[in-house]
Amino acid sequence: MIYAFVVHIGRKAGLSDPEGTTTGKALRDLGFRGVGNVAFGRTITLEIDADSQDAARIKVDEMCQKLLANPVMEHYTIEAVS
Amino acid sequence: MIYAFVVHIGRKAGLSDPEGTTTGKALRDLGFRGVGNVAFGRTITLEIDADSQDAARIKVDEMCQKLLANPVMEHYTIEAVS
Amino acid sequence: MTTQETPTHIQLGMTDTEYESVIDVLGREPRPAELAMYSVMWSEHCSYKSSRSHLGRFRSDQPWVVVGPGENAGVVDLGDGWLAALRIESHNHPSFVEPYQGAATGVGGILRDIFTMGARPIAVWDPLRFGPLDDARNRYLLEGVVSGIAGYGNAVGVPTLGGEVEFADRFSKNPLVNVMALGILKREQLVLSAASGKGNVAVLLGNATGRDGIGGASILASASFEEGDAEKRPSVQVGDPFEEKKLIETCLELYDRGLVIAIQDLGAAGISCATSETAGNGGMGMDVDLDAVHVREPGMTPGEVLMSESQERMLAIVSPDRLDEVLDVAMKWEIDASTIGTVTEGPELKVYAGGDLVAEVPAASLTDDAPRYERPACRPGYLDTAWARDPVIPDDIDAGGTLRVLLDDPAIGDRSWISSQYDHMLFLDTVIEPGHDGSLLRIKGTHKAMAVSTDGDSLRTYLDPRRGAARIVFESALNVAVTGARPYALVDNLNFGNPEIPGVMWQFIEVVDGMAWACEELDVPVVGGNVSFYNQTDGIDIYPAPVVGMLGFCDPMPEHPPRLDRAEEGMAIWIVGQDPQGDFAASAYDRVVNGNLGGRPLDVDGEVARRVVAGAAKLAFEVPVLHDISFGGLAVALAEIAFASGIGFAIEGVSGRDLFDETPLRFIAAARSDDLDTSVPHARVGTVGGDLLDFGQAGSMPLSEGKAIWGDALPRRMR
Amino acid sequence: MTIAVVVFPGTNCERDVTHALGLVGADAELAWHKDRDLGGASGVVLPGGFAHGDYLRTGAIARFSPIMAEVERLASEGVPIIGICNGFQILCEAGILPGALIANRDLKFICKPIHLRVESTDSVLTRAAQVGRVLRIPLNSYEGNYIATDIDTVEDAGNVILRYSDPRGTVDDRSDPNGSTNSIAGVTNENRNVAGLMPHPERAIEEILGSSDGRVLFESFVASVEAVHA
Ligand SMILES: Nc1ncnc2c1ncn2[C@@H]1O[C@H](COP(=O)(O)OP(=O)(O)O)[C@@H](O)[C@H]1O
Ligand SMILES: [Mg+2]
Repeated sequence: MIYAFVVHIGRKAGLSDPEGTTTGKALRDLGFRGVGNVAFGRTITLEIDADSQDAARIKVDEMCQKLLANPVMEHYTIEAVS
Repeated sequence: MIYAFVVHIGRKAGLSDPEGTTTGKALRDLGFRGVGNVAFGRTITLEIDADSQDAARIKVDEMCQKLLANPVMEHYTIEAVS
Repeated sequence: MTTQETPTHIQLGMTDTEYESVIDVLGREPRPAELAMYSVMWSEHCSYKSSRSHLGRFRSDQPWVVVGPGENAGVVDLGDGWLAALRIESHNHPSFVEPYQGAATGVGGILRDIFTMGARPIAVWDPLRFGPLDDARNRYLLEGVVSGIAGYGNAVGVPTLGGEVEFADRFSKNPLVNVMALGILKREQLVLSAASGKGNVAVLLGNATGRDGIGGASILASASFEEGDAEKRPSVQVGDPFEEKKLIETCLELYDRGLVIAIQDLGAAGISCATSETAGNGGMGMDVDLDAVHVREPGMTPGEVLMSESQERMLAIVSPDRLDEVLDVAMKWEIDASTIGTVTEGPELKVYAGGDLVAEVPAASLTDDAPRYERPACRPGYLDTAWARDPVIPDDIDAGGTLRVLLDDPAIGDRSWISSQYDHMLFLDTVIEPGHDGSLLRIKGTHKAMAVSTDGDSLRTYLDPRRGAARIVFESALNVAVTGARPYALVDNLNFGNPEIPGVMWQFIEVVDGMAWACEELDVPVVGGNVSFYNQTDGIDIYPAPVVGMLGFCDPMPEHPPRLDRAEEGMAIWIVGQDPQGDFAASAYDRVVNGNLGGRPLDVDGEVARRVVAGAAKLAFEVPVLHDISFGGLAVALAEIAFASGIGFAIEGVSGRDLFDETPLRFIAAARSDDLDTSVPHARVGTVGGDLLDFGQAGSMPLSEGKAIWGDALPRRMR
Repeated sequence: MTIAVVVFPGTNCERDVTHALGLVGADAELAWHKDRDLGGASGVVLPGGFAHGDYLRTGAIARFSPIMAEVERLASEGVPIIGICNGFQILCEAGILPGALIANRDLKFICKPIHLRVESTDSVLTRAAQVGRVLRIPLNSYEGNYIATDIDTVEDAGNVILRYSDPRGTVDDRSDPNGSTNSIAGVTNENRNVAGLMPHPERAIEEILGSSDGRVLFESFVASVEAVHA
């Protein structure tokens, strides 16, 4: 059975986010008012073939720790989709 | 009042997604089984100062159409967070 | 966090005696912020307390030296008003913690050292050392470091023109990431870091200050000071090449318009270091207002702002009546700027926050009064056992079979997997690109050119620190000479283990002696460098890894500088320089084929070095192909020419043993002539042609096969 | 007759392009992205680099610089305009050229000389070349992978002017360094007065730098500018 997940990866607090800062500035330069903090993140959508939803989620979590997220700089959450 | 949104930006179907393809391959090389399609996306989290949730969302939608997403190759969805 | 038991200064890595001398300097107990400042400024990294007393043995009094060691970068005179600025730095530990960002911010840091001098940075080199690539973690580090250098260097718009890479077990948990940068300027643009003129103002330019890499963190968070938000302090710094690019253009425009009196980049200890150094160097003082600093996030404590090591920031000392012009230039380039200080008679550096005085120290004391140590040194015991393990080398080595093994070694195989990820062509000055012995850059509008080679050889240096160090100086000299340049100035990066271990300190002293001697012999000034101690993996010290960056200079440059890809059918092949003397200690053959590391490397005669280097530089104006013989010996050097030119060769009368001998100060010449016009001893050994790497009775292998193995050595491991 | 070379914050090839134009006998003037008009420029070059750090999306922020309105106006008036590498990416983002550029197939920055086959001489960048001619020109990009939703329209309209090939001019997946759709390395617009390419012809302008195959592209451009100017 195929299960789908979205992994949300964000940058840890305190780290600078040049892309976010630059994009925020660009929005203000374009005349948008009231633009506060702008932060960048990534999502990875995966299809996993496994026996159960839980088994699949465990796999995805392992993938995040091994490859998808960089524990030194990033935190992640796993969301099941259907 | 400050409203927060997450904009999810993804590559249009049918267009190549090197990050997704390469990550899928890397996962299989690492020995993960049952890895199906892998797709990459970007999230942009914004704080917007506006009179109402709706007013803020309209602004964000405008930002997406103008700058945050490229209609030629990307689609986007806007999610309100609190 | 502070605890009752351990005194704060100990937590900050200060000895009791060091703490005592802080009290002597101040005549009282230091305030928390002051203690944080001294703890960082008097650290090994900032104060060179273990190495300083030895570095004096390097000479830099040659007439063409404009600025020697001590400033942000060394500067030499290229004639007609042109100057070159060069510097090398290490970013070893951050690159192990996070390879991409660690290497990226390393590039950013070394570039600031260059444009702080008034120079436009024009090139970068990246000497790298990793553990063996059969370990996934080491592959991850190589991949990350190379993309970090590419990601930052390419985007900031400074080409990376080469480097070198070594693989050995002792770098597994402590990779070495050194970065060298070169800049060019006209004499009138030279700027130094000594603030002058009471009433002049200090302007902080560039990135907003965040909670990055804060030294003395524990005391800053301690209740006695103010509540710092410790978990908000990131363990990694993110590089912003775009900000750096704008900062470069801003500073260069400020220099052009004569708006800068003195300038200093912000590195370790951030604002506290930059303000005290500019003031101290000028024999002045400074009043600093931390409330004026533009910050990245709310709620930062004064201590955090003072000590933050956020990247891409500069401190410029400017005259108050030109301040508006300075701010206009910053605004044009969309760079944030804040006026944070005023130069005073001194000698005090006074730091205010929220109206309170948080620090008041004699500006110069942070640098001048730093401790110096004569650390005990003694010859380590491993040397005798290592020397006893003499390489066993047969006379009749089969060249073909051996090359199949050596060409697949990642330190011998094609390095373009690395260099092709770097922009190495920007500015249209790269006459000789990565893949040759040294890179050659022309200076447009003149006939001048600069050549650079970075070299290190940690295993040979391990077997004999003094000889090993001298030999990398000579190798780098020959690497620039074969492009037509004469060795002109050198920067060094001394990567070592724990200096509190006498054996390591002995290695360090031997290396400095060997390097200083070799530079004397070649009359090459040492204009700058960097020392990186405490490199250990699993408690074992790394192999001693001095790295040199040699700047060569020629005026005029050769019209057609020698290249590896200019060998053609029928050219005669010569070996120029010393005869092979059976130098196999730490050779590719002994390490890769025998799996041994032992014996004692040959010594080198300074007179021979001078003659061979000068001979190569002269031949470079007449001969289409020159290539120095280094790791892998004659066989590998010939193969590299064949691969680049796409044509084979036939060698006669060289024994299998001599093909892999690594006796230094030898090079290959290929030319259409019956003899070479040189007084350096030389012998014809064969002819260019065919599609074989043909070593006569020593064996052969097809060019195509050798090239395939050589070309895939790195890619196949990184796939 | 002068050619404007547009500089955005983060642009880094402006001096190289100026040098190359000089070698083919044209004077260039640098224009700042905040400028609102390009004076009497009879041709425009958007050079390579990393405008606004390539943050968000390559070219995304640069396309909103004040000068781009002027570039669009000149484009519609038939003034010859070329974009090189980052300049090409900006022209695509601005919708002046079709398609978009995304990360290379292997997610690695590529800096090396590659081969290009001239597909059409009906553009301001190729008019002096011959169809089928193979040029050796350096590539220098991370986002050089060309995609387009309406790829068939682009092809059918004959808007493809350059493709990656091998030294003999054969075009296939092996000769495509970055995964570009149909090996596309350069395109032009409907009016044929705007063209963009990923490789850097200014880096192949002198033999001492390894190749002078880039000259013919600059000569084409300068000839086009002169033709319109006259
Ligand atoms: N880390 C690196 N980055 C860029 N180029 C490199 C790197 N390592 C090696 N190279 C290039 O590969 C070529 C061969 O390197 P090396 O064998 O160390 O030269 P040599 O033996 O002549 O000192 C040189 O041109 C060098 O610049
Ligand atoms: Mg060499």
